Formats: sequence, structure tokens, C-alpha cells
Amino acid sequence: MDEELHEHFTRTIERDQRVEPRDWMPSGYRRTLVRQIAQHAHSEIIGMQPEGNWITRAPSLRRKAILLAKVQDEAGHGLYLYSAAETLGVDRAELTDKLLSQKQKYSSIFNYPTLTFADIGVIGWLVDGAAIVNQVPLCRCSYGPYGRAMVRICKEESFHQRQGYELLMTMMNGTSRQREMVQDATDRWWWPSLMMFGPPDGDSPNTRQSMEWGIKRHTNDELRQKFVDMTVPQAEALGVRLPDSGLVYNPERGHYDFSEPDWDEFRRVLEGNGPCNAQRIERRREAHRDGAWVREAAAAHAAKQQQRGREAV
Amino acid sequence: MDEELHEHFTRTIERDQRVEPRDWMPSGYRRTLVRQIAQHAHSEIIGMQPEGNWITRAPSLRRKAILLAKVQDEAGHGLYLYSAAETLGVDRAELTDKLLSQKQKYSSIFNYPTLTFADIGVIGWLVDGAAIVNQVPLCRCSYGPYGRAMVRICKEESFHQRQGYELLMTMMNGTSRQREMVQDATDRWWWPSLMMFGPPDGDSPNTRQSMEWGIKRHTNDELRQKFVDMTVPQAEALGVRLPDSGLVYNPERGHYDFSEPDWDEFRRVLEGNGPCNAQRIERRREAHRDGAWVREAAAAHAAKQQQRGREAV
Amino acid sequence: RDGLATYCLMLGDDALVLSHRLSEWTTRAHELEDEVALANIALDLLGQARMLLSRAASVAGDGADEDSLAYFRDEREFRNVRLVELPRGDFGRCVAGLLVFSTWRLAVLSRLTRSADPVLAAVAAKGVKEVTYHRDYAARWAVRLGDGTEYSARRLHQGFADVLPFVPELFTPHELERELARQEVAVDPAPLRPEFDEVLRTVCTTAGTELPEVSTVGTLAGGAGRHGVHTEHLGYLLAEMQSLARSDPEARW
Amino acid sequence: RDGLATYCLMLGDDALVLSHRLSEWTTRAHELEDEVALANIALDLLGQARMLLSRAASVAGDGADEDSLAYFRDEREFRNVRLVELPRGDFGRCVAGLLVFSTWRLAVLSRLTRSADPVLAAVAAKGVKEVTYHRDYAARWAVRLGDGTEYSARRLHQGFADVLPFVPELFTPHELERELARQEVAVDPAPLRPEFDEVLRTVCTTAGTELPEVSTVGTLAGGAGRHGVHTEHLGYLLAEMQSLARSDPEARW
Repeated sequence: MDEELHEHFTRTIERDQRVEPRDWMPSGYRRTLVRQIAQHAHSEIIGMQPEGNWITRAPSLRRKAILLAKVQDEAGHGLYLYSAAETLGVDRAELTDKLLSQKQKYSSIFNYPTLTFADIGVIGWLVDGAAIVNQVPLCRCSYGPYGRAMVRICKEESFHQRQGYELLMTMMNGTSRQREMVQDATDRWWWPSLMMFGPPDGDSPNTRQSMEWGIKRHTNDELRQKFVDMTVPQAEALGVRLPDSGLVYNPERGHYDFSEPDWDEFRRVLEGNGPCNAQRIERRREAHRDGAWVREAAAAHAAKQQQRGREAV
Repeated sequence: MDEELHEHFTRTIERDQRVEPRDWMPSGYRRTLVRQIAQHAHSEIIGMQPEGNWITRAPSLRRKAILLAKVQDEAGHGLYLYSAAETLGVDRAELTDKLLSQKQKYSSIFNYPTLTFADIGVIGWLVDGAAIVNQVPLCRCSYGPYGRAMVRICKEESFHQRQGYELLMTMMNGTSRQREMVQDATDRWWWPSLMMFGPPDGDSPNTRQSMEWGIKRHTNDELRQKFVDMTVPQAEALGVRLPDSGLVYNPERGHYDFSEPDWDEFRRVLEGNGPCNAQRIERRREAHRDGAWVREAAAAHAAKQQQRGREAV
Repeated sequence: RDGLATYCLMLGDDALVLSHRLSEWTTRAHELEDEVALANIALDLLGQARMLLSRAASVAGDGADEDSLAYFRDEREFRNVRLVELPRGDFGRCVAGLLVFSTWRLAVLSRLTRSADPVLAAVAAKGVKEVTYHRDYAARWAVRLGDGTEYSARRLHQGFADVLPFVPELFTPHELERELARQEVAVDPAPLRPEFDEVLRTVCTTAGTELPEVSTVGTLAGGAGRHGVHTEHLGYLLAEMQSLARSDPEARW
Repeated sequence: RDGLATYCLMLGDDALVLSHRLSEWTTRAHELEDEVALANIALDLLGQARMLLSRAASVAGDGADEDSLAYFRDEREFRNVRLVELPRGDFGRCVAGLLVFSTWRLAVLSRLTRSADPVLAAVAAKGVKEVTYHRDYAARWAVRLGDGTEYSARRLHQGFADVLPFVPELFTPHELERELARQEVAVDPAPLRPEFDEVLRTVCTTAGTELPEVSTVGTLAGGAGRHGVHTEHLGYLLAEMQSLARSDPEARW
């Protein structure tokens, strides 16, 4: 019986069909998915903070509306993803606890501070850009609910990416101070964006298994290369310099060569020592703590309502 | 015996000598003084708030230093005055409680908001100016500790008043926006400043007794007139208009005539319905509440130290 | 025309300032669903503010636009009621404030749909739908908090105690509102008070709570928010909101 | 000369930003005596900031003055360490932060009295006396809180947990500090760490508390406050501090 189920699962994967919540799946597959989806959901939620940092200071009402809507979309993405994770038998409160107790991670990119409004544009351009490169293949993820959530998310992310790029275009056509802000923000976010694809393939032991399971479709280095190739012409169109003297087109490979990111910094941030790790987690803990009485009130009211309903019968 | 003491007290007052803490005094005298000194101390403390509101936004570092020092001086004045009250057998914690529970009052002027930085100058000029007119006679108050505290306070207040006036002079010699700010602040603070002298003499039943006891030296209306006479030429020198079309020099009286303040507004503010009453009291309550654990810690440490001292003997 | 422009600023500033306060809840609410809801309300109000400020600018015809009005006026030139300036507070305050504000605004906007000014009428028509949702959201939460735990009932009650002192100002018309109301352009809020009280009473009954007795926050020689006499909170809000726009006035974003 | 100007900005901005944070305690402390003390410390630091910013301006010789430097630089141009930007927090945090800051600054200033730059040497000499008092104030309170109640000991401990992650930055010299230290103008803070640790150890022993184990707050490609890479808190502080000065750049005050 067990073997039969396993074979069915393997065939589903091989034929590029979708595994659905009620289907049997190996526990490793389930665990990997839960971890990945949760981390992805947490990233959406924590990712609200660096951008949220500029909502009250956005320099025009139009930009304020765009930014507020974007941050709101991220909360929405978090909600879809927590729902997708719930189809695997975990619940959201449990995942929230794991985020707050730092037993689950979120994307390290959000541990960097947003220091100027140009960061909002650059996050749209580079960070959402990198996220899209990472996520488009996930739309074909073997696990149905995750793949379908990604379709919706990718659509909105592309929209955000265009808005970010458009902000940068506007700023590059603005005052010299605005152009300097864009260059400065690009300098700060370029390397962290490259790190978003994870460690080099040689240091990414789980990649092979994830690819076999149809969760991942490309290696970290493949995706990183894709992102660089895509981004260089965008930077040129923008008139911004990417901060890597090793970045040159290699006609033999048909790709851009580029320098290694500082993987020590990557590891330090991952281990909790980035510029904003403590602040990001503390903000969520504070919201959770300060909101406990509200959640309790809602639960108490719901229970009373149910009780009243029963008594009325 | 009692009669003898009373006679001694009366003679001290009549000869314009000072009553000292250990001297016998009528309980009404003591009560009146406690109320007045406490109200005065509370006014210094609450008065820190409208000015404190601009410390972090002062437009030059020099003005910031002046303002911070001034607000600090007010805390100092509060401390002298609480000490003077303590010589009458009440303690500071009790007075603080009475402020926080609104059983004792503070000057109503501090229930108005400071809306621009010109308010800082106008408070120095008009509010400190009115305070000085009120307080200079108090330096000769029959109760020694109060009179002596007032000498020191009046000296510092005069300094503050000059600084306020100097700020306004600078602003009036500045941009048109600065001049408008000064006029606007003058318009807002003029009437409340006139109200600082209390209700018209006809509505001030305690004045006579206070004057007999040598606590008060002039009636409210006398002091108000003095303030107006003093302030009109200062306004002219400044180039600012006082917002009272009834303000004209009366050569017969040798004083300026002026219109009645809005005594209904005065009463409303006194009863707690000014623009900032709730905010002012809440700020003090919050500081008191938030600081409770610090006071407890200091007391616990002191007790432990004492205990250790005893054990070491 | 100046009068109409100023009236648009009044309603526009109300929306702009409250939108700012609500947007402060982003990343700070008790559940993601409520962060989404509060951001939605903030976005609706921001949209109303933009339309009203743009209308004010085009009526005044002096080269201003929504951004110059939002970012380059000083505190004394803002015309919003003081209620919307109050610091964020906790969720009990948020719910009480939003219930009060949206009940009042809904009463105003629903009359304003018949304004002689077609733009105001159109803005009001759109706003009515939005603010109806805001009010329902606040009312639902008022019921949950009032009927929830003892503690939540206390927080709601304190929230009302904090905001109710600012309610009389909402129903005290500025001379301009009265004047424009006579021309059927604006709405005089004074007669709407019974309708407002009725809604609050209904919500409080359902929530099992009673509105606290409070004193009214005073005015300055009769002036309040509509006259540019604000609480001390507004200056800090504007310092933050306007900081970047003012740091480079030549910039376009 | 540019180097010296920048070095003055570093030490000046440290003082300016912390002075701002301490001045936020005005009307908020647990006793009037401590409001006076904290305002005094804020005033001392403001005085140090003014001398250092003025020195930076006169060395640079480009028409700047203390006010243009304080009010018209943007966040990325501020050179202070990140420690001083942290939000006010409670009194436990205040004491922990002040103890750490003043212990470090005293170590720096006492060396700086021998600077080859006579102005820096004079500023340092004055500063040493002031900061000695600041450190003693903080140390006395650390002992009271640590030895006071269980709760106060916990608050002090949490205060240290909040500020210690920013300590390594204090002892990591900027290239410029190293360069100027070689010229005997500036002080390289790196060798001062043992002295700092010793002071903290002594205070903690007396207070009966242990310093918590914490992780270091990271840098951005090696850059931190001295490079203009700040926490997200600084922008809000500057928005508030600079709002009025920037609202009318032509004005003189």
C-alpha cells in the first residue's frame, strides 16, 4: 500500500502534474514545503516593514497611495501563503509563533534598513525583481495550492516591480539630489539582492532534492545569473551604475560575469546579525503582544455569540 | 496664650516683618499659603509642557539651548516652591497627588496650546511678563520661605522674559512669515495673559483677606492695569498689534483703557474645559505612572543600603 | 470661490490626517486581516483627500495642486477637525475614533451628494459607499470589544473617553460652512447631531457599553480645527509627513 | 582639513543626537530632580555638539555654520554612531544607554585632550568634566536599578540587552579616525575597549547585575553610523528636529 502511494506520488511529479492537499505525499516533501511556504509567508509579512517605514513620509500623495497599497498587498500575499501552508496541516498561529521565536526564517533582504525614499524604488526594482525571478518557476511547483498562490502573487509582484522602476525613472529625471539618492540606494541594495537567491550551488545541499520533487526548478546560481542578465540593461536604461567592477558581458557564455557577493555578510545576516534583524522581529512581537487582548476579545465575543445562538434554539 | 500668639502674628504682619516656619500662624493663613504656593509650584511644572513642546523642534541650536535651559529652570522653580510649601507641614508627594487628582489647580494659561515657535517668544514676553507683575510683590510676602523663593524665581523669570522678547525682536526683523507668526501668537496669547491676573476684583472674594495677611499686595485689577501699561509700549517697539480695539491711552487716568477679557472662556478653562487641560494632566499622570517602578527601585535600594550600613556596624 | 476652496480643504484635511493616523497601524495591528482592513480605510480616505485637495486647488486656480496643499501648508493653515489628530493610541481608541468619525462623516457626505457643486456631489457619492464600510467595520469591532472581555470593554470605554471630548467640534459649523450651506454647496453639520447620537446609541446598546460622561475640549477664542487652531499633536504629524517633500522642493516624484 | 571637519561632525553628531533623545525626557521622568538632571546632560551634550559643529564649519570654511550643519544635512550625511539614535525607551534603557555612551565618550575625550588640534583639545578638556558627571549619574542609577527591586533589575537588564548590540560599532574606527589618529589629531577608539569593559564590569558588580549576552547589530558592506548608514529611527528624529528650520530657510532665529 505504502509503496503504491509512493509510486503514485512519484509519477505525479514526473508527469508534471500537481500534488493536491488530500493526496499522499512523503513526509520530507511535506516538511520541505511547509518550511518553504512558511518562510515565504513570513518574508511577505516582515517585508512590509522596510517599505512601511516610508508610508507616512512619502513625498507625494500619489506615491503614498501606491506604497500603502503595495504594503497592503504584501499582507495579502502573506495571507494566501499561510492558507497554502494550512492545506499541509499546520495552522497559522503555530507558524506565527515560529516566526516570533525565530524557529523559522524569512528572507534576509528585509534585515537591511530603508534609508531614503529611493530605497522604495530600488526595492521594487531589484528586490521584487529578484523575487519574481525566484518565484515565476514556483508557479509550476508540484504542490497545487502553493503553485496557484504563486500565480496570483507573481502577477502583483510584476506590477509592484514596474511601479518601483517607474519611481526610479521619475527620480532619475528629477533633481541631482534625487539622482544621487537612486545611485546610493542601488549601491546599497545590489549585493543583498544577489544574495536573495541563496548561497552558491556548492553550498546549497537541499537544492537537488527540491528539484527532484518539482518544488524548485532551477539552481540558485542559475537564477542569480538570470537576474543579473535581466537587470544590467535595466540599470543602463535608468542611467544608474551597478556597484561591481567585475560586471562585464561575456560573449562566450552569452551572460554577464559578475563578482562574488560577500557570503560572510550573508551568513551573518542569516544568523541574526544584520542591521535590522532584532528590530524586525521585535516589531512583530510587539504587535502580537499589544494585540493579544484584541484577539482574546474577538474570541470571547464569538464564543458568547455561539452560546446565545444555542440558547435561542 | 493663644491670644498672645495671635497678637504676635498680627504685629509681625503689621510691621512688615516675616513669618517663619516655626512661628505660630492662624490656620487660615497656613491653608491659604499652602494652596497658593502649591498652585504656583504646579504651574511651574505644568508650564514646562507648552514650552517643552518645541525643544526638539527649536529652529537653531542656540534657541534650543535657551529653551531647554528655561524649561529646566521651571522644574527648578517648582522644586523651590514645593520646598517652601513643605515648610508649612505638607509634603511633596501629597501635593503631587492633589495635582494629579485635580484637587489643586495650576495657572489656566498653560491649558492653551503652543502652535508655532513664535509662541515660545510670546510666552516669554507676555506670560512671563504677567507672571513677573504678579510675582514681584510676592517677594515681599509675609511668609519668609515663600518670599525668599520668589526673589530667586523673579530674577530668573526676568531673564526668561528678556530672552522671549529678544526672540520676538529677531523674528520681527526676519522674514514676512516670521513676522506673521509673531502677530498670530500675540493674537492668541494676549487675552489669556490678561486672564492670568484672575477675575475682576468684584469676583475675587479672597483678595481682601490675602492682602490683610500680607500675602497679596495688590488687587487683580491693579496688577492687570500695571501689566497693560507696561506691555503696550513693548508691543509698539516690537511692531506688533495687540488684538484689542478698545486699547487706548486715557490721559485722565494716566493709564491705558482696555476691553474686558472673555470671562466665560476663563471660567470654562478653569473648570477643566480648555484646549489642553486633559492633555496636560494626562502627561503628568503618565510620567508619574511610568516612573513608579523607578521610584520604588530607588527606595528599595536606599532601604537595602541602610540595612547593610546597620549590619556593618 | 475662495470659500469653496477652503471648504474642500476642511473635508480634505480631515481625510488626509486621519488617513495618516490609520496608516500608522501598518505592521502594528493584532491580526493581518485587520492590517489589511485599516490600510484599506486609510487608502479610501487618502483617495477622498486627493480629490478634495485637487478640487480646492482647481477652484482656487492659483497654481496649487494636491501635493503643494498637502506638503507645503503649515499647521495653522490646516483646516481639519482636531479629532483626527489624536495620537494613534491602542485599538480601543482606534475603534472609538473611527466609529465617531465615520458616523459623522457619513451623515455629512450623504447630504453632500446633493451639493450644488457637482464635483463635491460626486466626491460625496463615492465617499458614502466607502465611509459606510468604515463605519460598519468600526461598529463591528466596537461590539466585539464591548461584548468581549472585561478588559476589552474597558479599553473601548477609555477609547470613547479620549475621543468624545472632540465631538462637539464636529457639529459646530464654521461661519463658512453655514454660508455655503445656505447656498446649498456645503452641509451644515449642526442638525446632524441627533442622527449621529442615534447611531452611537444603537452600537453601544449592541456592544453592551455606555458612553462615558466627558467634558468638551475647549476652543481658543471660539476657534478650533476649522480655524487652524489645532492640538499640539498635529505639528509632529506634519513634520513627519512633509519632511521629505520639503527637503527638496524642486523635486518631482 | 576635510578629514578634520568630518571627524568633528562624528563627535558632534553623537552629542547632538543623544542630546535630542535625552531632551525627550523633559516632562516625562519619574521625579523632577531627574528631569533636571537629564536636561542638564542634554544641555552639556548640546553645548559639545555646538562647539564641534562650529569647528567642523570653520575648518571646512565653506560658509556653513553650526545650524546649517545641524538642520540642513540629510540623514545619510550624519556621522553619529547608531547607539544614540535608539528610541527613548524606558528609564532602564536610558540608564544603560547613557552609561555605555558616556563611558565610551569619556575614554575618547580624555585622550583627545592631547590632540594636535588645539580646538579639539580644548573641547575635549571641557567635555571630560561634563561626561564624567554623566557617567557617574548613569552609574549611580544603574546601581539603584540593579540593586532595587526585581522588576527594576529586569528593566536594567533589558536596557543593556537593547544597547549592547551597538557597542562593537563604538570601538570600530572609521578609516578617517585611524588616519587622523596617526597624525595625533583624533583618537582611535579600538584600544579603549578594555578600559570600557572594566568600567562596565565594576558598575555591574556593584549593581549586582550581569551584562546579557547579545548579538552584534550588523553593518552594511562594513558601513555603519560613521559612514552615514543609520538605523531607521534617525530619519524620524531628523524630520522632527529639522522641520521648523527647513520650513523657512531664509529665516534667522
